[in-house]
Formats: sequence, structure tokens, C-alpha cells
Amino acid sequence: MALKLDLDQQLIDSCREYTSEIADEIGKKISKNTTTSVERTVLRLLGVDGVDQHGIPLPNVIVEKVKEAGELEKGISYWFGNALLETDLSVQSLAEEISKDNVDLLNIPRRDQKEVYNYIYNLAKEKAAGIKENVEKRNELMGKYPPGPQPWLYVIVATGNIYEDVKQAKSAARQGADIVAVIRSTAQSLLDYVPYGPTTEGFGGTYATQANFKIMRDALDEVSKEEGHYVQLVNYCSGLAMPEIAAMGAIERLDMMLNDAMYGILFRDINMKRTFVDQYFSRMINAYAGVIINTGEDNYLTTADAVEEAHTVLASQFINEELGLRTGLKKEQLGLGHAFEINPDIEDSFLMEIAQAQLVRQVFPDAPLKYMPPTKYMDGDIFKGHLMDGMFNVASIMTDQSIQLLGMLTEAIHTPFLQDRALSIENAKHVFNSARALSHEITFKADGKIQKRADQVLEETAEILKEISDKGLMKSLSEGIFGDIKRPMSGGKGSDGVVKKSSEYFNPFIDVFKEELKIDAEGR
Amino acid sequence: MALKLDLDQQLIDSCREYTSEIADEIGKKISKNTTTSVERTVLRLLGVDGVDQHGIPLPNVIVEKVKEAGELEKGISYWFGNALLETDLSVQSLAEEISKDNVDLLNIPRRDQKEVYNYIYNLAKEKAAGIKENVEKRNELMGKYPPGPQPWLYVIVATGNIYEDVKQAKSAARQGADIVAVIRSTAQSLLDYVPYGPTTEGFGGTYATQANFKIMRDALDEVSKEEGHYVQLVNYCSGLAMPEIAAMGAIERLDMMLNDAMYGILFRDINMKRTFVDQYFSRMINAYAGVIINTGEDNYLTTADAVEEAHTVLASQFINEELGLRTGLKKEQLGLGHAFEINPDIEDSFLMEIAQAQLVRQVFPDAPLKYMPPTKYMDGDIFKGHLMDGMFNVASIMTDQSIQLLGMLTEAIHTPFLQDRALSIENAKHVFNSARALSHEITFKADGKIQKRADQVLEETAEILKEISDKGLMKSLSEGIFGDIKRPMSGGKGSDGVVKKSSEYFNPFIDVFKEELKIDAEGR
Amino acid sequence: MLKDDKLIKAYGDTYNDGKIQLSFTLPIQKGVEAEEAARIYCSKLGLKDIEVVHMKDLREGFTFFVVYAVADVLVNTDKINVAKIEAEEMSYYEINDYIKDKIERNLTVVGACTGSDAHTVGLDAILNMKGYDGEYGLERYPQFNTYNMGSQVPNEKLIEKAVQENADAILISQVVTQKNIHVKNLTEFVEILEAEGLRDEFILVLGGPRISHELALELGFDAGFGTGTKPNQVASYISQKVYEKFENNN
Amino acid sequence: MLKDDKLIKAYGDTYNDGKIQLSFTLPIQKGVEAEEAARIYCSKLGLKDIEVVHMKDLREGFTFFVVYAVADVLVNTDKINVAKIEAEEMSYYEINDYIKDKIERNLTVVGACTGSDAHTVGLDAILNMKGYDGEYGLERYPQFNTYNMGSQVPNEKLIEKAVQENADAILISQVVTQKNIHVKNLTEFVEILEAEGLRDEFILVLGGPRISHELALELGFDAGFGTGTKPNQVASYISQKVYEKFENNN
Ligand code: B12
Ligand code: B12
Ligand SMILES: Cc1ncc(COP(=O)(O)O)c(C=O)c1O
Ligand SMILES: Cc1ncc(COP(=O)(O)O)c(C=O)c1O
Repeated sequence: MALKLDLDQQLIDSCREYTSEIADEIGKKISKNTTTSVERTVLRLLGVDGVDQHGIPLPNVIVEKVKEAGELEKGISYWFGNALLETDLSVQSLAEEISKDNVDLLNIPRRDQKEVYNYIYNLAKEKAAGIKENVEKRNELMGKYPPGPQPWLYVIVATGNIYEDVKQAKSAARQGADIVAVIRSTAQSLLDYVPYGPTTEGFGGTYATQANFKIMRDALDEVSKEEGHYVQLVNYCSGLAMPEIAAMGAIERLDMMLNDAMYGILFRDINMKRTFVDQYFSRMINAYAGVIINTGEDNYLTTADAVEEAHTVLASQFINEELGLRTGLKKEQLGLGHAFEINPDIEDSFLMEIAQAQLVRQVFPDAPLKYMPPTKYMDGDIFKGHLMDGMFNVASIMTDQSIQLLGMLTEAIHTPFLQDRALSIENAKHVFNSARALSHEITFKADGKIQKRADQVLEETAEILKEISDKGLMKSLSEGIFGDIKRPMSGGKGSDGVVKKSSEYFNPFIDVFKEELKIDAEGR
Repeated sequence: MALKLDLDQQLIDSCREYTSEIADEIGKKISKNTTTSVERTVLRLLGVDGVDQHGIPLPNVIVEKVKEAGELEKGISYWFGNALLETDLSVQSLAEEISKDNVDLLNIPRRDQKEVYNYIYNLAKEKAAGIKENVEKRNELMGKYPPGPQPWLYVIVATGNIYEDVKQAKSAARQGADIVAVIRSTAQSLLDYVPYGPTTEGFGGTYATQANFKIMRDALDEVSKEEGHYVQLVNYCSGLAMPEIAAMGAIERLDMMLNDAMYGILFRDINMKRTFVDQYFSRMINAYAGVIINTGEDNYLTTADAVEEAHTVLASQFINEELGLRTGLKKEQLGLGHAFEINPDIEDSFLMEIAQAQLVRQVFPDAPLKYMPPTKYMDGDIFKGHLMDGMFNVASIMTDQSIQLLGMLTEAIHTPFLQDRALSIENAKHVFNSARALSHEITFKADGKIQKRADQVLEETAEILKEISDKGLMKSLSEGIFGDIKRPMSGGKGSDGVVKKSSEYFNPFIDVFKEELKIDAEGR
Repeated sequence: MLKDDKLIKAYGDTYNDGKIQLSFTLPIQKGVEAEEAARIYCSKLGLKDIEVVHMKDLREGFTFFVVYAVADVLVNTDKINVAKIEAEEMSYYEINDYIKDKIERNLTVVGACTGSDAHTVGLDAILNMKGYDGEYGLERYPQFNTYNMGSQVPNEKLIEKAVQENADAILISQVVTQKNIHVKNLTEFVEILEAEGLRDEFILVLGGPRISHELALELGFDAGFGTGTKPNQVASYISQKVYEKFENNN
Repeated sequence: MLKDDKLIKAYGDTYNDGKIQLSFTLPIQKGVEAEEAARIYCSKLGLKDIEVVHMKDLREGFTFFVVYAVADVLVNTDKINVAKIEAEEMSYYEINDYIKDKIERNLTVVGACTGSDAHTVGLDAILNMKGYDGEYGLERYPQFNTYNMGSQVPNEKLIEKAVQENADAILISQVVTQKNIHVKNLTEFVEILEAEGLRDEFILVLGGPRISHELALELGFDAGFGTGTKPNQVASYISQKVYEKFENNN
């Protein structure tokens, strides 16, 4: 990466200091609570799968029973571990028996906390080893079928039908896409469970289910092999089932996950505490599974103005970075998000885009930045749209971005047609290939518009982070600091899933991951 | 203009020294000869217009008569001037009488050379004053209706029908085009006369006629006024009637002319001597009429490879510059041509384009460079084509080009549809506006690919110019130095129109223009 | 042919040459047969002089085509009948004065993105203070009481609110049109109103990028506003329409 | 519907949804009437679900449209009949050997860009030493005598030369197709040959970016080569065709 902007390193350092304070506040909240979704995730990681006769996923059924009994504060691990020891059933059989009311977790003999812990801890270690195998498999495949150079070509499929998605994904992968994201059926974020099985009727996207993950993973593995080019798979680790999806992704070898510390709060009105607790555990799983996360700062610019609110994007990236690092994610796993969303009718808007992209690049030199395409100013003029996507690609190759979510010429019209995606891939390949070394060739003028714009955004970022660290993040969010959106501190969906931990609480996976990821006491 | 490349100024200087030698050789040839077309031009400048009963233009009729009699070596000015004095007819009446064989130029009393010269010199001065009025008119209109910032948007119309052309030109002008070129009916270059009157049946373009010039000039003047934005008009000052078209353009206030010192030789197999003599006089007229010339180096790259033959483009630009300056053209009138024609599938091809464009920009800092779009690697994929045109526009705004001939997404398919042109204007406006100051913001790495490529091209240019100056330009052309095309030194079309001047020869316009343009004895 | 002829066709570079551009994908392997398939497909649309200028292998048995052709059909410009919103566009000040002078009370509007639609930007552009493209939103108008219910509002809830506030107009935004979800959603809305005998209580205004006035009428709304709508256009319409109703009732 | 169905339609994002994209200009002032005119124009082509997604004022009374629509017609892939060049593609070496072994003499070809066409690059790509896309041109083949007459060659001159050189094949390149000039030009060429009773003396090969084999046959040529043709493909065809003629005559 070429250092083209002369940035004030002290300012960057103080941004990180403020963010560290912000993360301390959040860390306290996290350590005191667990959530229904975290507990369901424990069950999934242990191997619980399937649904009951009403189609309700077993992890929900089991956790709900314990929660209703008011006993979730100890953690599901104790109850389920205890029952495993007592019944001698396999994980899945036990789960099924519980769902059929043949075993009542709360009405069987209770073993010693220590004994259960040791047992379940070892089981967790074993299961974690399975995830590690996936990481090794990925490394092996990536070695054998190397992905293209960065910026990686990231495309979405969004038909709502996993089998139709597969066709589109394979077509794109064979044309050179490096990454395929299966867009999720709209507002799956708000489901407090994960749907089950292969699905064909999503809305504006396809449900994230473990079966769908597997179907797509297999399809992409096939193409990876045939084309000699590993194709990465992405889904959404977001919403009320955030950590469960992380677990499913770890199991099915997804490579990237949309996973933001604040997206749910801001854009889905999910309760703050719930979100912060869930993102913590989900990120730990992602960290362990070698998954690159994609944060969602681009969303801010769909409602707020990209010129005026540029600093909120950077501020949010600092927060996502800090909270991410504390869960054991390596810098190389932090796909911080930003977007090319400035009104192109503004004179020199492209210079402002370059300023922002280069700024972010230099502030987070190791992050696999995820760059989102123009959407807001796209209209029905598909020819102009294709050009705007080209300018976005030029900006990317000029500033060493890592993950390029390809813009579609039909952005303002419909979810991508097969040909739209093909034209976007062609567009990106054309620009990236013909200007491959551009970023290494140019420097920016010391007192130029680009430098000044970057300085300004960085200054405003430091200011706002200071403000947030003074006030606290939760309070700041409640006042509408990001994306012009205000959220009440204790309102929002899913608050009933937040459970205060008792002193006896344990989650064996957190312990295993902390050890393996070498997260120290302060959470770094 | 920002100096982004560190070029070897000594090398540039020696290029100009070689070119000066080259021009000396050509200068000698020019001064010894005249051509039928030069003589016809004198008549046109004096005011002769119209056609005879067979539709042959009167200038052709008259010059042909004198030539057949073997008396053209004295110059038509003497014969026509003598007849004016003798008959007391007006210029046009005399021309008509001659064509009807009522006056025989060679069989009337011959006045003293000196007397005729003085008379015709004064007449020439008067006519030249008329051209000056056009220049003033242009300056006035340009002041009142200022054209847009550079790069200027240059579009072509090519329907073959002047009235259809007018519609298309007005539509484009109202959308923001700065310049409209009426593409000429194919191979008009080879006509040894200028067609007459308004025409509606051109082939791949519309005939360049004085009436057509006027129709289009009026239409554009109307739009200029209504839109408050002066729209410049271009045509082709090329081929066997090159200087006549210059005269027509001067009379009808064209603003630019495609006018190259070697195009006719290379691409239309026109005799070398004929071409060099014709271009000399035509350029003098253009110089006097304040016309910006556009040279045709882009044509080299339609047959030769843009990577390998890049230096021939630069070498030719040096030659066009030197020959142009010697005709009194100011640097600001030298619209030297080049093109964005490197195979875009070559990695970093865009960097090579930037290198070339910036090199040319710095070598000719005052020239209103004319940048030609990708054509060779355009195919039926209009979406990719639109993107390539966008990259071309990025290259232009990044390197301060002056005149941007807009690429068309349908380049490989058909001459532009109304909508193709509109999309191209939209493309250029979008890129230029959003990256307006880009060239002022960036510098190129000292030892980077761009710098190295520019150095290489400059070195090769110096080498080839040295070779040409050693060998002589005519011999070099005969050996295929430019565009892979070989032309015999004394072959080619129109050689029969070259006439050795006698010692009594005069051309009053050359004298008037030399005085007014302050061209010294050495032709600078 | 004359330019002012009433019978028109597409124009490439010659009047009524009928030239059009198409692009599409066919589920067929790239090759000469595919090219022919594209030609047949176009000829079944009655197109002539079909030129397949580009073919691209999209893999997995799909091929993308770019085609130029002649569409030899005519549109009679004298016979174009299109429903237009019958309201004179007024400015912010004119509208407020109009309401004050002619209607002599504040108007009440209730707006929402209904169903599963979460695209609030368009509705906000019309309703929020800030407005759109230099025009203030309805909240800013002293003569309007504006309720913006935001996104994903069920039809029933919106109607409830409109009744409660005694609204003059209900404004609905629909942006997502995939699989015609909006048509389903909007039809249901009007059906509920009709079933409850409330249809004539409100002026029904629809908006969104894929909405035309024509479509709005078809679906039983009073007016439809598409891409680029400005708040004052909507306010002009509503105030004039309320006045008209008021006149009719007196 | 099944993927392996023989009846196909355009594919947007669902099998046989029929989705296509169009763009065109109409000579009508931008506005709601223009939008409706575009819709009517498309509906006269039998298109359905017509969405005018973009309208741009081109001034002077013209409007540009981008449209998405459903083309609800089917192509039966079992019934596609397309003429193909019946020659096996051979390499440079294979071709030379083939001629040496089977025909036992050199072949002679004469090529030109005829009429007013001055686009020599395509013909040169096939004929000149250098060749195209990594394949040598015919001049380079020891088994071919190649005459490239260059650009703007009148039909008569080309025929004269072919007769004089006793050519096996005549190669014509036509790039400019404006106002169907190429059709006129090529028809005339074949007519002259026929009039002079020379048609069967030569293999007639046509080439150019807008040329298809189909079109070449229609115009009375033996084969047509389009965009991206490589010299060895042409040489393969000519040598196999000459051999076939030779076989037939023996
Ligand atoms: C911003 C955006 C989002 C944001 C929305 C943020 C927000 N709070 O609104 C986010 C990121 C959340 C989002 C999410 C999704 N989006 Co979205 N989104 C867009 C985008 C980029 C811009 C829309 C916009 O804000 N336009 C600007 C406003 C000002 O324009 P407008 O809406 O047309 O409004 C004007 C007029 O139409 C009119 N108007 C509009 N409403 C009303 C109402 C009334 C009463 C009146 C009078 C006038 C009026 O006046 C306005 C001002 O002139 C478009 C693509 C595009 N470029 O258009 C996609 C787009 C609309 N989204 C799309 C999709 C599919 C989705 C998702 C379903 C994707 C997914 N699977 O997750 C989700 C789910 C959303 C949901 N449940 O509805 C598709 C819709 C396809 C279709 N035709 O069905 C689009 C076209 C993108 C695409 N090509 O896929 N999206
Ligand atoms: C280069 C070029 C020129 C050069 C030509 C230089 C030269 N010596 O050839 C110059 C600048 C002189 C030129 C001039 C003109 N051109 Co021109 N030109 C082009 C351009 C950019 C590229 C053509 C090319 O070289 N392609 C590369 C070759 C390798 O491809 P190809 O020709 O398709 O050849 C391949 C196959 O088709 C096949 N093939 C071709 N011929 C043959 C023959 C045989 C026997 C076989 C077997 C195969 C074969 O094999 C080849 C290799 O695969 C095209 C636009 C484009 N991008 O296509 C316009 C284009 C062809 N030109 C066009 C026009 C209109 C003109 C002019 C008439 C403009 C004018 N008014 O002055 C003039 C006049 C030319 C004339 N009298 O013919 C139009 C034609 C429109 C149409 N469909 O009718 C085009 C499409 C540009 C446009 N959009 O306006 N042009
Ligand atoms: C981080 C993140 N999660 C989730 C989503 C969307 O998922 P949902 O619609 O289920 O909230 C987005 C959308 O862009 C996102 O950025
Ligand atoms: C300098 C110059 N003159 C003339 C022409 C074309 O005119 P003609 O076809 O009459 O030779 C061109 C074409 O690009 C040119 O560059």
C-alpha cells in the first residue's frame, strides 16, 4: 500500500484512545449479560440441529424452556451438559428428547457445577477442533486454487430461491467473481431464530439457513476446483440470531460474514444490549473460524449525506475495529465497510471519494476494506450507471481497496439479472487490469483538495469520537450520532432475550475461544 | 498545466532541432512549386464561386484552362488579375465569362507584371480584411457566449445529409457539446475539386461544400445564442482540394479544421509534393483565419500498434508542429492529434495511455491537443464500450487534454445514432465534472511505470527524428516510417497538379498573409 | 417523411428508421445456434434487420446478447391518452395562502411505507422538514399537520391512524416492486378501506420510483407520483383536491 | 419450468421470465405523453410488463428511453437451423501438409476490399504474413500463393486479377454496411461472375464484422466469416473445399 496522504498520526492515535474508552464501557455491559441467542448458539456449536414438530428449531425450543423456568442465568451449558451426563444420550438425541418433553432439563438430578463444566468444556474443545478443520480446509483450497488479486470481485445473488441462486452464483464465479454473497430475505434480522432447511421462497433475497449455506458452499467448491480459483462465500451474521449464524457459518465453511457491531441497533431497531452481547460472541466465533467480517458503515450513507457525514463512517470503523479486536479478530479479518456515495453532480466529487477511500486505507492498513458501490445516485439510466460503477472501480484500484462489492448498472431498477452481474464483472476486470498498478504510480499534492478533505474528515472523526467517549456509546446512539438515526437506550426488539448472568454462569466456548485466540483479561 | 513527468528537456530540444532540419528540406520543395489546388484557392479567395453548366466549379474550369495552355507556372493571379484589369468585370462575372468561353485569359492583352501584381495584391488585402472580420466576429461571439472549460466536448455528425446533420448537431449542441464536426463523405480527399451547393447524399458523411458549411454555421450560431454557449464548427481541410477548403472555411467562419501535413500521403496515397505544397498554403489560410487545426496522428494507430508505434505519433506531432509554425500558425492553433488506442487487455495499459497523454501534454504545453477515443478495441459490447470511453475521459481530465473527441459506445457497429452521441456527452460531462481538478492533485512516481514509459517513448522519438532528418522526410515516408505505410516518392494521386513556379510567379495572398502573420524569410 | 408527422417510430440517425437497441440473456450455450436463437427471438417480436452485434458466454448454459434491429411499428401521437394529475403546481407560499384563504383550516396528512417496505427516503423527502431538491417537506408547511409513520407499517395500522387523526389524505410509499409485491399490498389497502366504507373519507396518494399516476388510478388511488417528485407538487395536489371536495359538498 | 426445456425465452433472474432491456429514441418532446408513446411503441411489439425506467430529453423534439419489459415469445431450440461452414479446423502445419498430400499443388487466392471500402485491417489479418491473434496469415503459408489487392478495388478489377492468376478462391472483405452498401456491392460482384460464366471457377469467400455465413450464402458466396476469424480457419476451409471440388471432378 502506498502512503499518499500525509495524515496526522497523533490524531489517529487519539481516535484509537477514545475508541478504547468507548469499548471499555461496552465491554462491561457485555460481560454481565448473556442472551437467548448466545445460548442457542452454544447448543448449535455442541451439535444441536433440526426442528420440532411445529418447525421450531431445537435450540430455540430448549433455550426457551430454561428461560421460562427462569434458569437461563446459569447458562444453557450447565443444563444441557448436566443432562448429557445424566442421560448418556448423544447431543442430538438429547435435544430431540427435550423437545418431545421426554427429558426435562430442570427436573433431573443436578450434578456439580465443576463436573459439568469440565465435561462440557472438553466437548466444546472437540467441537472447536472441527471448526479448525474447516479453517485448514479453507487454507488448503486457497493454496491450491488461489483467489485473484485484490480488490476482490464481490457479487451478490438475490433470487430468493437457493437453487436459482446457485445457477447465478456459478455463472458469476466462472466469469471471475472472487466472492459470492447470498443476499438474505429481507428483515431476516428480525427473526429470533434461524429458519431450517433449503428454501425457495425468500423475499428480495434467500433465507440464511444451514442447509442453504451447505448447498451454496458445495456448488462454489465445485466451481473453485473446476476453475482453479477459490470462490469465497458470504452471508449475513446480523440481527436477532447473529451468533447462531456465526456458528452455522463456521460449520459450513463460510469465508466472510456481514457482521457489524451496531447495524442491528441502527437499521433494525434491535435492543442495544442484545446487539452488543450478540456481536461479541458472534465475532469470537468468526475470529476462530478465520472468517473475514464485513462491517456495515455503507448503510449510514443511504440516509445521511456522504459529504456531510463522512466522519461518522470513519468513527464507526474505529469502533468496529476496536470491538472486533477485543473478540480476537485479527486486523486481517476486519473488512471495514465504506461506500462511494457522494452525489456525482458535485464538482470534484470524485476527488472527495478518493480522499475518503485513501484515508480509510491508510488508517487501517491491514484491514481487508470492503468498498460498497454507488447506489443512492443511481437512476434508470443504465449507461450512466455503468459508467459510475466504472468510476467506483477506478477509485478502488487507485486507493488499494480489498473487497469490491460490484455495482450494478440496474441498481435503481431491480435486483441483479444474470447479465447485469456479468457486465459488472467485466467492468471491474477491465478497470482493475488496465490500471492495476495505478495506486503505486501516483501521489497526492501536499496542499491539494484531496489532502485537505482527508484532513478535515479525520479531524471531525476525532471530535465525534471524543464526544462519544465522553457521553458513552449507548447514549450517543440514542441521540442519533450515526446515520441520522435515534434509538432509545432500552427499547428495541429482542430486549426480552437479554439475561443477566449469575455468578455461576459459564459458556465453555467463550473459554475455549479466548484461550485459542489468546484474548487477555482486558479483552484484547 | 501540472508538470507531472520529469522529462529530459535536452532530448525535447534535439527533437525540435531534427524537425527543423526536416522542415528545411520540405520548405525547399514547397517554395519551388505551386499546385492547381493552390491556384484554385487564390480564385476562391478573390471571390470566385459557382459551377459551370456541367457542374464543374469555376475555379477548376479557369485553372484548368491556364494549365492546359501550359501557363500556370506564372500563377493564376497574373492571368486573372490581368483579365480583371482588361475587362473591368467583377470577379464573379469574369469567372463566369471565362467559363462560357467569352473571355480567354490567354488571348487578351497582357499588362505589365508589376501593375497586375499591385492591383491584385490590393484586392487580396481587401479580401483578407473580410476574413479578419470573421475572426473578430468569432472573438465577439466567444466572448458573449463563452464555450465550456477544456477538455472541450467534440462530437461528430455523419448522416450524409446536411439537413439531418443539422438536427443532430443542434441536439448535441444543446446537450452541451462544445464542438461539432461534420464528417465528410468518404474519400472526398480524392476529389480534385470541391462539390457545390447543399448536399443530401453523402456516404458515411456529408460532402464538404461551402453551402453546407454555411447551413451548419447558421444553425450552430442560432444554438450558440440560445444556449449562451458558442459551438465551434469543424470540417476536413484535407486531400486534393485542401487549400480550397481552408479558404471556404475562412469565409464561412469555421473554427477548426482537420489539417495534417502528411495524412493525404499516408492514408489517401496523394502525391508527396502536392501534399506538402497544399498543406503550406492551406495552413497559412487557417492561421490567418484563426482556425485551430487538428492533426491526424490518431490514424497511425488504426493500422499500427499503439504500444510499439507510440513514438511515431510523437515524431509526427513534432513535424506537424514545425511545419505548422512555419505557416504562421500560433502554438495555440496547433491541435496536435493523438489517441487512446492501446489494447485494454494489456495489464496496466491505462498507465501507458496516461504516460503518452501526459508526455504529449508536457512537450506541447500550449497546443490545444486533440485526443481521439478508443476505436480499434471497441466491439459490439456497447456496455464495455461505454466504460472504455469513460476511461478515455478519465485519462483526458487526468492529463489536461484540450479537445476531446467523444468516443461512441456503438463505435464497432454504426455511425452515431442520436442517442449514442447523447450518452457520450453525458459520459464526458460526468467524468470531467466529478474529476475536474484531478490533474492538479496528482503527481507521478519518479521511477514508476508511467515515467519510464514516457521516457522510453521520448527516446525512441528522438531516434526516429534523427533518422528522418538524416534521410529526409520524403525518403522516410517512402520507406514506411509512419503507420506501417509505404508511399513511392513521386507516385500518388494528384501529382499532375504540381506545377513548377516560374521566376515571375506570384500569389498575392501568400504575400499578404506572410506580412500579416509576420512570417520571416526562413518561414518562421 | 416529415418531422411533424403524427405517426412516429424510433429514430437512429434518419427520421423514422425504427432503429432500437436490445439486450437480453437466453438459456442457451454460446455459438452459432445461440446467435440464431437470438435472431429468431427478436423476429418473433416482429423486429426486422436484426443484427446480433455481441454475444457473451455467461457460462452455465447462458448467453448474453446485444442486438440492434428495426422496430417497424408506428405510434400515433394524436392518439396518446394519458391520465395526468389535474393540479396546478404552486409554491410553498402559494400553497399555504391557498389553504388559509380557501379552505380556512389546517390539512392533515398521514404517510407511511407500508407492508414490508423499509425504504423511507422517498417518503421522508416528501414529508420531513428538510424536503427534497430545494423544496421544503410537508412538515414545514404551517397549514399542514403531518404524521409520518415511517417504515413497514401494516395497512390496518395506517388506516387506524388516519381515522384517528381525521386525515384529509393518506400517503403511501412503495419502493420494492419485486414480484409485484406492491400491487398486492396496495390492492389490499384499498379493499380494506372499501370494506370499512372509508374509501371516500380520504384522498389516497401513492408514490415511489416505479409508480405512475396511471398505475395509481388502476389500483384505486386518487393520484400517483414517481421519480423526482417534489413536496410542493404533492402539497399542491392535496390542497386543490381538498378544496374541490369541499366545493362539491357545499 | 425445467431447465432442459426446448422452448426458451429470455432470462433475467428466473427461468424464462422473458425479461429484456431496450433503448431507443422517439421524435417526441419529453413528458408523460412521451413516456406513454414509448410504452405504446413497445406494446405494439407484443411486449408485456413494460417499464420505462429512464427518459432523457435529447432536445430538438427527441427523447431517449431505457425500457425493461417481458418478451413473451418462445424459441424452440430443437428447430434452430443454421448453416455452418463444413470444414474441420486445422493448424498451420496440418493445412500445409493437407494441401501437399492431397492436392499436390499450391493454392492461389486473391483478396480485396471492394467497392469504396477502405478497411484493410480485417483482410490483412487474414492474408498478410503477420496474421491475427497468434495465427500466421495466408502469405506465410508455403502452400498458398496469396495476392492481396488492398482497398477500394472495383469488382471488375478483382475478377480480372483472379482470372489472370488462375485463382482457386476469391476473398472479399466488406466492413462498411451503412445503408446496405455491402449487399449492393456483393450482389453486383456475383452477377458479373455469373454473367461471364465464371461463377464455378472460384471458391467465393466473404468476410467482415457484420458478415455471417448465412448472409454470405444468401448473396451467392460459398462461405462467410465474421468477427474474430483466424487465418487458419479460412485456410482450412479453402483447402478442404478445393479438395472436395477436385474429388468431385475426378
Ligand atoms: C437506499 C436504499 C435502501 C436502504 C433504505 C434506507 C431507507 N431508510 O430508506 C436500505 C439499505 C435499508 C435498503 C434495503 C433494501 N433494499 Co433498497 N435501495 C435503496 C436505493 C439505493 C435508493 C432508494 C432511495 O433512497 N432513493 C431516493 C429517493 C428520494 O427516491 P424515491 O424513493 O424514488 O422517492 C422519490 C419518488 O419516488 C417519490 N416518492 C417516493 N415515495 C413517495 C411517497 C409519496 C406519497 C409520494 C407523493 C411520493 C413518493 O418522491 C421521492 C422524491 O422525489 C435503491 C436503488 C436506487 N438507486 O434507487 C435500492 C432498492 C430500492 N432496494 C432494493 C431492495 C431489493 C432492497 C432490499 C429488499 C434488499 C435486501 N434483500 O435486503 C432491502 C430491504 C428493504 C425493505 N424491506 O424494503 C431494490 C428494489 C428492487 C425492486 N424494484 O423491487 C432497489 C431498487 C435496489 C436493487 N436494484 O436491488 N435499500
Ligand atoms: C480502423 C478503422 C478505420 C480506418 C481503416 C484503416 C484501414 N486501413 O483499414 C480508417 C480511419 C481509415 C477508417 C475510415 C473510415 N471508417 Co472506419 N473504422 C475503423 C474501426 C475503428 C476498426 C476496424 C478494424 O480495423 N477492425 C479490426 C479488424 C481485425 O476486424 P474486422 O475488420 O472485423 O476483421 C476480422 C473479421 O471481420 C474477418 N474479416 C474481415 N474481412 C475479411 C475478409 C475475409 C475474406 C475473411 C475470410 C475474413 C475477414 O477477419 C478479421 C480478423 O478476425 C471500425 C470500428 C470498429 N471498432 O470496428 C470503424 C468503422 C468500420 N468505420 C466506419 C466508417 C463509417 C468509416 C468511414 C466511412 C468514415 C468516414 N466517413 O470517413 C471511413 C472511410 C472508410 C472507407 N472508405 O471504407 C464505420 C462503419 C459503419 C458501418 N457499419 O457501415 C465503423 C464501424 C465505425 C463507426 N461506428 O462509424 N476506419
Ligand atoms: C451488517 C449488515 N447486516 C445485515 C444487513 C441486511 O440484512 P437484514 O435485511 O436481514 O437486516 C446489512 C445490509 O446491508 C448489513 O450491512
Ligand atoms: C487529417 C485528416 N483528414 C481527413 C480525414 C478523412 O477524410 P477523407 O476520408 O476525405 O480522407 C481524416 C480522418 O480521420 C483526417 O484525420
